[in-house]
Amino acid sequence: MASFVYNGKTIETDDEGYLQNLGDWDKGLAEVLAKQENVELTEKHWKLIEWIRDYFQKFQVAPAIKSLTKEVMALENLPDKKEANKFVYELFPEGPAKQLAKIAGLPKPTGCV
Amino acid sequence: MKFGILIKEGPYMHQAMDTAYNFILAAMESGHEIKGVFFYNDGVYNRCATLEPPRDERNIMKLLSELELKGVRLIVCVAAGKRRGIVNQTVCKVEEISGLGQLLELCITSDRTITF
Amino acid sequence: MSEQEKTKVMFVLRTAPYGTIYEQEAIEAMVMFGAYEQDISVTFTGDGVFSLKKGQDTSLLGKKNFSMTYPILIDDFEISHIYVEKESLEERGMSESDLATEVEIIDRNTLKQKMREMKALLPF
Amino acid sequence: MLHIVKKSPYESSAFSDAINYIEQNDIMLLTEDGIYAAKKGGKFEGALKNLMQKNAVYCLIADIKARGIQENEIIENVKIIDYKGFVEKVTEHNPMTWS
Repeated sequence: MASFVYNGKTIETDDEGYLQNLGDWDKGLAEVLAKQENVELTEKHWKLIEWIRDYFQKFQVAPAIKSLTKEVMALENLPDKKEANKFVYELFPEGPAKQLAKIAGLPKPTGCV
Repeated sequence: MKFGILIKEGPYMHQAMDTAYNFILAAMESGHEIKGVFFYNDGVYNRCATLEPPRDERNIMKLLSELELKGVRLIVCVAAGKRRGIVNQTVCKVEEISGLGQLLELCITSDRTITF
Repeated sequence: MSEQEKTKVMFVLRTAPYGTIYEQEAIEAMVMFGAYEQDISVTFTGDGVFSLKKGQDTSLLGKKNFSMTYPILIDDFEISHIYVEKESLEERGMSESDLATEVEIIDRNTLKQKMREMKALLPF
Repeated sequence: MLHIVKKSPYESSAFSDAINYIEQNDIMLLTEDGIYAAKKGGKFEGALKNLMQKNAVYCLIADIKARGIQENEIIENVKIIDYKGFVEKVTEHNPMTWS
Protein backbone atom coordinates (compact mmCIF):
# COMPACT_ATOMS: atom_id res chain seq x y z
CA MET A 1 0.00 0.00 0.00
CA ALA A 2 1.16 3.48 -0.85
CA SER A 3 -0.53 6.83 -1.11
CA PHE A 4 0.03 10.33 -2.39
CA VAL A 5 -1.92 13.55 -2.48
CA TYR A 6 -3.45 14.66 -5.77
CA ASN A 7 -5.66 17.77 -6.03
CA GLY A 8 -5.98 17.81 -2.26
CA LYS A 9 -7.19 14.24 -2.19
CA THR A 10 -5.35 11.19 -0.87
CA ILE A 11 -4.93 8.62 -3.62
CA GLU A 12 -4.20 5.06 -2.53
CA THR A 13 -2.34 2.56 -4.67
CA ASP A 14 -1.07 -0.95 -4.10
CA ASP A 15 2.64 -1.66 -3.76
CA GLU A 16 3.04 -1.76 -7.52
CA GLY A 17 1.27 1.53 -8.10
CA TYR A 18 -2.16 0.35 -9.29
CA LEU A 19 -5.08 2.46 -8.05
CA GLN A 20 -6.99 1.01 -5.11
CA ASN A 21 -10.14 2.94 -6.04
CA LEU A 22 -10.65 2.94 -9.77
CA GLY A 23 -13.13 5.79 -9.36
CA ASP A 24 -10.25 8.14 -8.41
CA TRP A 25 -9.04 8.20 -12.01
CA ASP A 26 -9.10 11.30 -14.16
CA LYS A 27 -6.84 12.61 -16.90
CA GLY A 28 -4.72 14.67 -14.52
CA LEU A 29 -4.18 11.64 -12.30
CA ALA A 30 -3.16 9.65 -15.37
CA GLU A 31 -0.35 12.19 -15.88
CA VAL A 32 0.79 11.63 -12.29
CA LEU A 33 0.65 7.84 -12.63
CA ALA A 34 2.56 8.05 -15.92
CA LYS A 35 5.27 10.16 -14.30
CA GLN A 36 5.69 7.48 -11.62
CA GLU A 37 6.29 5.04 -14.48
CA ASN A 38 8.72 7.40 -16.22
CA VAL A 39 6.36 7.60 -19.17
CA GLU A 40 5.67 10.92 -20.82
CA LEU A 41 2.16 10.90 -22.22
CA THR A 42 1.77 11.86 -25.87
CA GLU A 43 -1.27 11.87 -28.09
CA LYS A 44 -0.40 8.30 -29.07
CA HIS A 45 -0.51 7.20 -25.44
CA TRP A 46 -3.83 8.95 -24.92
CA LYS A 47 -5.46 7.17 -27.84
CA LEU A 48 -4.61 3.84 -26.25
CA ILE A 49 -5.64 4.97 -22.77
CA GLU A 50 -9.04 5.98 -24.09
CA TRP A 51 -9.39 2.78 -26.07
CA ILE A 52 -8.54 0.50 -23.13
CA ARG A 53 -10.88 2.39 -20.79
CA ASP A 54 -13.73 2.08 -23.29
CA TYR A 55 -12.99 -1.61 -23.76
CA PHE A 56 -12.99 -2.25 -20.03
CA GLN A 57 -16.21 -0.31 -19.57
CA LYS A 58 -17.91 -2.15 -22.39
CA PHE A 59 -16.73 -5.72 -21.79
CA GLN A 60 -15.84 -5.69 -18.07
CA VAL A 61 -12.43 -7.26 -18.64
CA ALA A 62 -9.05 -5.95 -19.72
CA PRO A 63 -8.26 -6.81 -23.34
CA ALA A 64 -5.91 -9.59 -24.36
CA ILE A 65 -2.54 -8.45 -25.69
CA LYS A 66 -3.72 -9.67 -29.08
CA SER A 67 -6.59 -7.15 -29.05
CA LEU A 68 -4.24 -4.35 -28.06
CA THR A 69 -1.94 -5.23 -30.94
CA LYS A 70 -4.88 -5.33 -33.35
CA GLU A 71 -6.05 -1.91 -32.18
CA VAL A 72 -2.57 -0.42 -32.56
CA MET A 73 -2.28 -1.80 -36.10
CA ALA A 74 -5.53 -0.08 -36.99
CA LEU A 75 -4.85 3.20 -35.15
CA GLU A 76 -1.32 3.69 -36.40
CA ASN A 77 -1.65 2.05 -39.80
CA LEU A 78 1.04 -0.52 -39.06
CA PRO A 79 1.53 -3.46 -41.43
CA ASP A 80 1.93 -6.32 -38.96
CA LYS A 81 1.92 -7.51 -35.35
CA LYS A 82 5.66 -7.18 -35.02
CA GLU A 83 5.60 -3.49 -35.86
CA ALA A 84 2.63 -2.97 -33.57
CA ASN A 85 4.42 -4.71 -30.69
CA LYS A 86 7.48 -2.60 -31.23
CA PHE A 87 5.31 0.49 -31.22
CA VAL A 88 3.56 -0.27 -27.91
CA TYR A 89 6.82 -1.21 -26.23
CA GLU A 90 8.23 2.16 -27.26
CA LEU A 91 5.24 3.82 -25.60
CA PHE A 92 5.26 1.57 -22.53
CA PRO A 93 8.80 0.20 -22.21
CA GLU A 94 8.18 -1.86 -19.09
CA GLY A 95 5.36 -3.91 -20.56
CA PRO A 96 2.26 -2.49 -22.23
CA ALA A 97 -0.20 -4.75 -20.43
CA LYS A 98 0.95 -3.60 -17.01
CA GLN A 99 1.87 0.01 -17.65
CA LEU A 100 -1.11 0.85 -19.83
CA ALA A 101 -3.52 -0.69 -17.32
CA LYS A 102 -1.89 1.19 -14.47
CA ILE A 103 -1.89 4.59 -16.16
CA ALA A 104 -5.43 4.09 -17.49
CA GLY A 105 -6.63 3.37 -13.95
CA LEU A 106 -7.60 -0.26 -14.54
CA PRO A 107 -6.94 -3.17 -12.18
CA LYS A 108 -3.69 -5.09 -12.42
CA PRO A 109 -4.01 -7.68 -15.20
CA THR A 110 -4.60 -11.04 -13.51
CA GLY A 111 -2.38 -12.78 -16.03
CA CYS A 112 0.70 -11.00 -14.74
CA VAL A 113 1.88 -13.10 -11.83
CA MET B 1 -2.79 -43.18 -14.72
CA LYS B 2 -2.24 -39.49 -14.14
CA PHE B 3 -4.94 -37.55 -12.30
CA GLY B 4 -5.49 -33.80 -12.06
CA ILE B 5 -7.69 -32.66 -9.19
CA LEU B 6 -9.78 -29.46 -9.06
CA ILE B 7 -11.13 -28.37 -5.68
CA LYS B 8 -13.88 -25.77 -5.84
CA GLU B 9 -15.23 -25.77 -2.29
CA GLY B 10 -13.77 -24.63 1.00
CA PRO B 11 -13.03 -26.85 4.00
CA TYR B 12 -15.64 -27.99 6.54
CA MET B 13 -18.65 -26.25 4.95
CA HIS B 14 -18.67 -28.87 2.20
CA GLN B 15 -17.55 -32.48 2.03
CA ALA B 16 -15.72 -31.88 -1.27
CA MET B 17 -12.22 -31.65 0.20
CA ASP B 18 -12.75 -34.74 2.36
CA THR B 19 -13.91 -36.80 -0.61
CA ALA B 20 -11.02 -35.52 -2.70
CA TYR B 21 -8.53 -36.31 0.07
CA ASN B 22 -9.74 -39.90 0.36
CA PHE B 23 -9.77 -40.21 -3.42
CA ILE B 24 -6.17 -38.99 -3.65
CA LEU B 25 -4.99 -41.42 -0.96
CA ALA B 26 -6.74 -44.33 -2.66
CA ALA B 27 -5.37 -43.33 -6.06
CA MET B 28 -1.81 -43.20 -4.72
CA GLU B 29 -2.23 -46.54 -2.96
CA SER B 30 -3.39 -48.00 -6.26
CA GLY B 31 -0.20 -46.79 -7.92
CA HIS B 32 -1.59 -43.81 -9.81
CA GLU B 33 0.09 -40.44 -10.09
CA ILE B 34 -1.48 -37.18 -8.89
CA LYS B 35 -0.23 -34.48 -11.25
CA GLY B 36 -1.50 -31.74 -9.00
CA VAL B 37 -4.34 -30.40 -6.90
CA PHE B 38 -5.63 -27.01 -8.03
CA PHE B 39 -7.59 -24.92 -5.52
CA TYR B 40 -10.13 -22.55 -7.07
CA ASN B 41 -13.25 -20.68 -5.92
CA ASP B 42 -13.61 -21.12 -2.15
CA GLY B 43 -11.29 -24.10 -2.48
CA VAL B 44 -8.37 -21.75 -1.81
CA TYR B 45 -9.38 -21.65 1.88
CA ASN B 46 -8.21 -25.26 2.21
CA ARG B 47 -4.68 -23.86 2.19
CA CYS B 48 -5.22 -21.12 4.75
CA ALA B 49 -2.33 -21.35 7.21
CA THR B 50 -4.39 -20.24 10.19
CA LEU B 51 -7.03 -22.99 10.06
CA GLU B 52 -7.32 -24.24 13.60
CA PRO B 53 -10.15 -26.70 14.07
CA PRO B 54 -10.74 -28.25 17.53
CA ARG B 55 -8.03 -30.79 18.37
CA ASP B 56 -10.41 -33.74 18.21
CA GLU B 57 -11.30 -32.89 14.60
CA ARG B 58 -9.41 -33.52 11.38
CA ASN B 59 -7.17 -30.63 10.32
CA ILE B 60 -7.68 -30.39 6.59
CA MET B 61 -4.83 -27.97 6.09
CA LYS B 62 -2.41 -30.36 7.81
CA LEU B 63 -3.72 -33.43 6.00
CA LEU B 64 -3.01 -31.63 2.74
CA SER B 65 0.46 -30.63 3.86
CA GLU B 66 1.12 -34.31 4.58
CA LEU B 67 0.09 -35.13 1.02
CA GLU B 68 2.51 -32.50 -0.16
CA LEU B 69 5.31 -34.22 1.75
CA LYS B 70 4.41 -37.36 -0.16
CA GLY B 71 5.07 -35.47 -3.38
CA VAL B 72 1.60 -34.18 -4.29
CA ARG B 73 1.79 -30.74 -5.87
CA LEU B 74 -0.69 -28.26 -4.38
CA ILE B 75 -1.57 -25.15 -6.37
CA VAL B 76 -3.57 -22.22 -5.00
CA CYS B 77 -5.03 -19.88 -7.63
CA VAL B 78 -3.53 -16.44 -7.15
CA ALA B 79 -6.60 -14.52 -8.32
CA ALA B 80 -9.15 -16.54 -6.34
CA GLY B 81 -6.79 -16.43 -3.35
CA LYS B 82 -6.30 -12.68 -3.42
CA ARG B 83 -10.03 -12.10 -3.59
CA ARG B 84 -10.40 -14.13 -0.39
CA GLY B 85 -7.31 -13.00 1.49
CA ILE B 86 -5.31 -16.17 0.85
CA VAL B 87 -2.05 -14.48 -0.11
CA ASN B 88 1.66 -14.85 0.63
CA GLN B 89 1.18 -14.08 4.32
CA THR B 90 -1.81 -16.35 4.90
CA VAL B 91 -1.22 -19.34 2.66
CA CYS B 92 0.52 -22.44 4.03
CA LYS B 93 3.38 -22.24 1.58
CA VAL B 94 4.09 -19.26 -0.68
CA GLU B 95 5.36 -21.51 -3.48
CA GLU B 96 1.90 -23.01 -3.88
CA ILE B 97 0.41 -19.79 -5.23
CA SER B 98 0.23 -19.79 -9.00
CA GLY B 99 -1.87 -18.77 -11.96
CA LEU B 100 -4.87 -20.29 -13.71
CA GLY B 101 -2.62 -21.52 -16.48
CA GLN B 102 -1.64 -24.29 -14.04
CA LEU B 103 -5.20 -25.61 -14.09
CA LEU B 104 -5.12 -25.86 -17.87
CA GLU B 105 -1.68 -27.47 -17.58
CA LEU B 106 -3.24 -30.12 -15.33
CA CYS B 107 -5.98 -30.75 -17.91
CA ILE B 108 -3.33 -31.18 -20.58
CA THR B 109 -0.90 -33.40 -18.68
CA SER B 110 -3.38 -35.60 -16.76
CA ASP B 111 -5.27 -38.53 -18.21
CA ARG B 112 -8.26 -37.53 -16.09
CA THR B 113 -9.28 -34.24 -14.52
CA ILE B 114 -11.70 -34.69 -11.63
CA THR B 115 -13.66 -31.88 -10.00
CA PHE B 116 -14.62 -32.00 -6.33
CA MET C 1 0.34 -26.28 -32.99
CA SER C 2 -1.81 -28.62 -35.06
CA GLU C 3 -5.47 -29.24 -34.25
CA GLN C 4 -4.70 -32.81 -33.18
CA GLU C 5 -2.23 -31.74 -30.54
CA LYS C 6 -4.61 -29.30 -28.89
CA THR C 7 -6.28 -30.37 -25.68
CA LYS C 8 -10.07 -30.09 -25.68
CA VAL C 9 -11.44 -28.62 -22.49
CA MET C 10 -15.04 -27.66 -21.88
CA PHE C 11 -16.38 -25.35 -19.19
CA VAL C 12 -19.85 -26.55 -18.24
CA LEU C 13 -21.77 -23.72 -16.59
CA ARG C 14 -24.79 -24.97 -14.65
CA THR C 15 -25.28 -22.18 -12.13
CA ALA C 16 -27.25 -18.96 -12.44
CA PRO C 17 -25.29 -15.69 -12.25
CA TYR C 18 -24.86 -13.46 -9.16
CA GLY C 19 -26.26 -15.91 -6.57
CA THR C 20 -22.82 -17.48 -6.37
CA ILE C 21 -19.40 -16.57 -7.74
CA TYR C 22 -19.11 -19.63 -10.01
CA GLU C 23 -20.01 -17.84 -13.25
CA GLN C 24 -17.65 -14.94 -12.55
CA GLU C 25 -14.66 -17.10 -11.69
CA ALA C 26 -15.42 -19.41 -14.60
CA ILE C 27 -15.17 -16.40 -16.93
CA GLU C 28 -11.90 -15.36 -15.32
CA ALA C 29 -10.58 -18.84 -16.06
CA MET C 30 -11.86 -18.77 -19.67
CA VAL C 31 -10.14 -15.46 -20.33
CA MET C 32 -6.85 -16.88 -19.04
CA PHE C 33 -7.14 -20.22 -20.83
CA GLY C 34 -7.57 -18.45 -24.15
CA ALA C 35 -3.92 -17.44 -24.20
CA TYR C 36 -2.63 -21.03 -24.19
CA GLU C 37 -3.69 -22.02 -27.72
CA GLN C 38 -5.76 -25.04 -26.75
CA ASP C 39 -9.28 -25.95 -27.85
CA ILE C 40 -11.49 -24.39 -25.18
CA SER C 41 -15.26 -24.41 -25.36
CA VAL C 42 -17.97 -23.16 -23.04
CA THR C 43 -21.41 -24.68 -22.51
CA PHE C 44 -24.40 -23.22 -20.72
CA THR C 45 -26.89 -25.76 -19.49
CA GLY C 46 -29.41 -25.94 -16.66
CA ASP C 47 -29.56 -22.68 -14.72
CA GLY C 48 -26.36 -21.65 -16.49
CA VAL C 49 -28.50 -20.40 -19.38
CA PHE C 50 -29.69 -17.53 -17.15
CA SER C 51 -26.17 -16.09 -17.40
CA LEU C 52 -26.86 -15.33 -21.05
CA LYS C 53 -30.13 -13.45 -20.45
CA LYS C 54 -30.07 -10.08 -22.13
CA GLY C 55 -30.80 -6.82 -20.34
CA GLN C 56 -28.81 -7.59 -17.18
CA ASP C 57 -28.22 -4.48 -15.09
CA THR C 58 -26.20 -5.05 -11.96
CA SER C 59 -25.96 -1.41 -10.89
CA LEU C 60 -28.24 -1.91 -7.88
CA LEU C 61 -26.26 -4.97 -6.80
CA GLY C 62 -22.90 -3.26 -6.94
CA LYS C 63 -21.45 -6.18 -8.88
CA LYS C 64 -19.88 -6.37 -12.30
CA ASN C 65 -22.12 -7.41 -15.18
CA PHE C 66 -20.40 -10.40 -16.71
CA SER C 67 -22.88 -10.94 -19.50
CA MET C 68 -21.03 -8.08 -21.19
CA THR C 69 -17.88 -10.18 -21.51
CA TYR C 70 -19.37 -13.05 -23.54
CA PRO C 71 -19.43 -11.27 -26.93
CA ILE C 72 -15.62 -11.02 -27.04
CA LEU C 73 -14.68 -14.47 -25.71
CA ILE C 74 -14.34 -15.98 -29.16
CA ASP C 75 -12.75 -13.13 -31.13
CA ASP C 76 -10.50 -11.67 -28.44
CA PHE C 77 -9.86 -14.57 -26.07
CA GLU C 78 -9.59 -17.51 -28.47
CA ILE C 79 -12.47 -19.53 -27.06
CA SER C 80 -13.46 -22.01 -29.80
CA HIS C 81 -17.18 -22.34 -29.15
CA ILE C 82 -19.91 -21.06 -26.88
CA TYR C 83 -22.86 -23.44 -26.74
CA VAL C 84 -26.19 -23.13 -25.02
CA GLU C 85 -28.45 -26.11 -24.61
CA LYS C 86 -31.79 -25.70 -26.36
CA GLU C 87 -33.78 -27.82 -23.90
CA SER C 88 -32.56 -25.85 -20.88
CA LEU C 89 -33.49 -22.58 -22.57
CA GLU C 90 -36.98 -23.83 -23.41
CA GLU C 91 -37.60 -25.24 -19.92
CA ARG C 92 -36.88 -21.77 -18.58
CA GLY C 93 -39.16 -19.97 -20.99
CA MET C 94 -36.30 -18.52 -23.02
CA SER C 95 -35.37 -18.50 -26.66
CA GLU C 96 -32.69 -17.08 -28.92
CA SER C 97 -34.23 -13.60 -28.73
CA ASP C 98 -33.65 -13.54 -24.94
CA LEU C 99 -29.91 -13.94 -25.25
CA ALA C 100 -27.40 -11.14 -24.63
CA THR C 101 -24.93 -12.44 -27.16
CA GLU C 102 -24.71 -14.65 -30.20
CA VAL C 103 -24.00 -18.25 -29.22
CA GLU C 104 -24.52 -21.67 -30.78
CA ILE C 105 -27.85 -23.13 -29.68
CA ILE C 106 -27.58 -26.91 -29.79
CA ASP C 107 -29.82 -29.70 -28.58
CA ARG C 108 -28.99 -31.99 -25.71
CA ASN C 109 -28.07 -34.95 -27.89
CA THR C 110 -25.54 -32.92 -29.87
CA LEU C 111 -24.13 -31.55 -26.64
CA LYS C 112 -23.80 -35.04 -25.18
CA GLN C 113 -21.64 -36.01 -28.14
CA LYS C 114 -19.51 -32.89 -27.83
CA MET C 115 -18.91 -33.59 -24.14
CA ARG C 116 -17.59 -36.98 -25.08
CA GLU C 117 -14.95 -35.44 -27.33
CA MET C 118 -13.44 -33.53 -24.40
CA LYS C 119 -10.32 -34.46 -22.53
CA ALA C 120 -11.49 -32.53 -19.47
CA LEU C 121 -14.87 -31.19 -18.34
CA LEU C 122 -14.80 -28.33 -15.86
CA PRO C 123 -18.19 -27.86 -14.18
CA PHE C 124 -19.05 -24.50 -12.61
CA MET D 1 -18.42 -41.12 -19.04
CA LEU D 2 -18.60 -41.38 -15.28
CA HIS D 3 -21.32 -39.13 -13.87
CA ILE D 4 -20.47 -38.21 -10.30
CA VAL D 5 -23.53 -36.96 -8.39
CA LYS D 6 -22.78 -35.33 -5.06
CA LYS D 7 -25.90 -33.40 -4.12
CA SER D 8 -29.13 -34.78 -2.71
CA PRO D 9 -31.73 -35.25 -5.44
CA TYR D 10 -34.23 -33.62 -3.08
CA GLU D 11 -32.35 -30.31 -3.04
CA SER D 12 -30.53 -30.11 -6.37
CA SER D 13 -30.98 -30.89 -10.04
CA ALA D 14 -27.61 -32.70 -10.09
CA PHE D 15 -29.17 -36.18 -10.18
CA SER D 16 -31.79 -35.41 -12.84
CA ASP D 17 -29.28 -33.44 -14.94
CA ALA D 18 -26.88 -36.39 -14.81
CA ILE D 19 -29.69 -38.69 -15.98
CA ASN D 20 -30.37 -36.30 -18.86
CA TYR D 21 -26.77 -36.57 -19.98
CA ILE D 22 -26.14 -40.25 -19.47
CA GLU D 23 -25.55 -42.40 -22.53
CA GLN D 24 -25.14 -46.05 -23.19
CA ASN D 25 -21.98 -47.45 -21.56
CA ASP D 26 -21.87 -44.54 -19.10
CA ILE D 27 -21.98 -45.16 -15.37
CA MET D 28 -23.13 -43.12 -12.39
CA LEU D 29 -21.49 -42.76 -9.01
CA LEU D 30 -23.48 -41.41 -6.08
CA THR D 31 -21.32 -39.73 -3.44
CA GLU D 32 -21.77 -37.38 -0.49
CA ASP D 33 -25.45 -36.31 -0.29
CA GLY D 34 -25.98 -37.83 -3.72
CA ILE D 35 -26.36 -41.26 -2.09
CA TYR D 36 -29.89 -40.40 -0.96
CA ALA D 37 -30.99 -41.07 -4.56
CA ALA D 38 -30.19 -44.75 -3.91
CA LYS D 39 -32.37 -45.14 -0.82
CA LYS D 40 -35.25 -47.57 -1.15
CA GLY D 41 -38.75 -46.13 -0.98
CA GLY D 42 -37.66 -42.59 -1.85
CA LYS D 43 -39.13 -40.41 -4.54
CA PHE D 44 -36.30 -41.19 -6.95
CA GLU D 45 -36.46 -44.99 -6.74
CA GLY D 46 -38.38 -45.24 -10.02
CA ALA D 47 -35.98 -42.95 -11.87
CA LEU D 48 -32.97 -44.86 -10.58
CA LYS D 49 -34.41 -48.27 -11.44
CA ASN D 50 -35.27 -47.01 -14.87
CA LEU D 51 -31.72 -45.76 -15.31
CA MET D 52 -30.29 -49.09 -14.17
CA GLN D 53 -31.96 -50.93 -17.03
CA LYS D 54 -29.14 -49.55 -19.17
CA ASN D 55 -26.50 -48.06 -16.91
CA ALA D 56 -24.60 -49.28 -13.88
CA VAL D 57 -24.94 -47.20 -10.71
CA TYR D 58 -22.46 -47.19 -7.84
CA CYS D 59 -22.46 -45.60 -4.42
CA LEU D 60 -19.64 -44.93 -1.98
CA ILE D 61 -19.73 -47.04 1.16
CA ALA D 62 -18.15 -44.30 3.30
CA ASP D 63 -21.02 -41.97 2.47
CA ILE D 64 -23.88 -44.41 3.04
CA LYS D 65 -22.42 -45.68 6.33
CA ALA D 66 -21.85 -42.18 7.63
CA ARG D 67 -25.47 -41.31 6.94
CA GLY D 68 -26.88 -44.33 8.76
CA ILE D 69 -28.07 -46.05 5.64
CA GLN D 70 -27.70 -49.83 5.76
CA GLU D 71 -26.80 -51.83 2.73
CA ASN D 72 -30.24 -53.45 2.73
CA GLU D 73 -31.81 -50.00 2.47
CA ILE D 74 -30.06 -49.40 -0.84
CA ILE D 75 -32.03 -50.11 -4.01
CA GLU D 76 -31.16 -53.53 -5.48
CA ASN D 77 -28.37 -53.66 -8.05
CA VAL D 78 -26.79 -50.39 -6.93
CA LYS D 79 -23.21 -51.49 -6.42
CA ILE D 80 -21.46 -50.40 -3.26
CA ILE D 81 -17.78 -49.47 -3.68
CA ASP D 82 -14.99 -47.89 -1.62
CA TYR D 83 -12.60 -45.08 -2.58
CA LYS D 84 -10.35 -47.53 -4.43
CA GLY D 85 -13.37 -48.60 -6.45
CA PHE D 86 -14.07 -44.93 -7.13
CA VAL D 87 -10.50 -44.50 -8.43
CA GLU D 88 -10.91 -47.56 -10.62
CA LYS D 89 -14.13 -46.17 -12.14
CA VAL D 90 -12.34 -42.91 -12.98
CA THR D 91 -9.64 -44.86 -14.79
CA GLU D 92 -12.33 -46.55 -16.89
CA HIS D 93 -14.43 -43.47 -17.69
CA ASN D 94 -13.88 -39.73 -18.10
CA PRO D 95 -15.58 -38.03 -15.14
CA MET D 96 -18.11 -35.21 -15.01
CA THR D 97 -19.16 -33.94 -11.61
CA TRP D 98 -22.76 -32.84 -11.09
CA SER D 99 -23.23 -30.75 -7.96
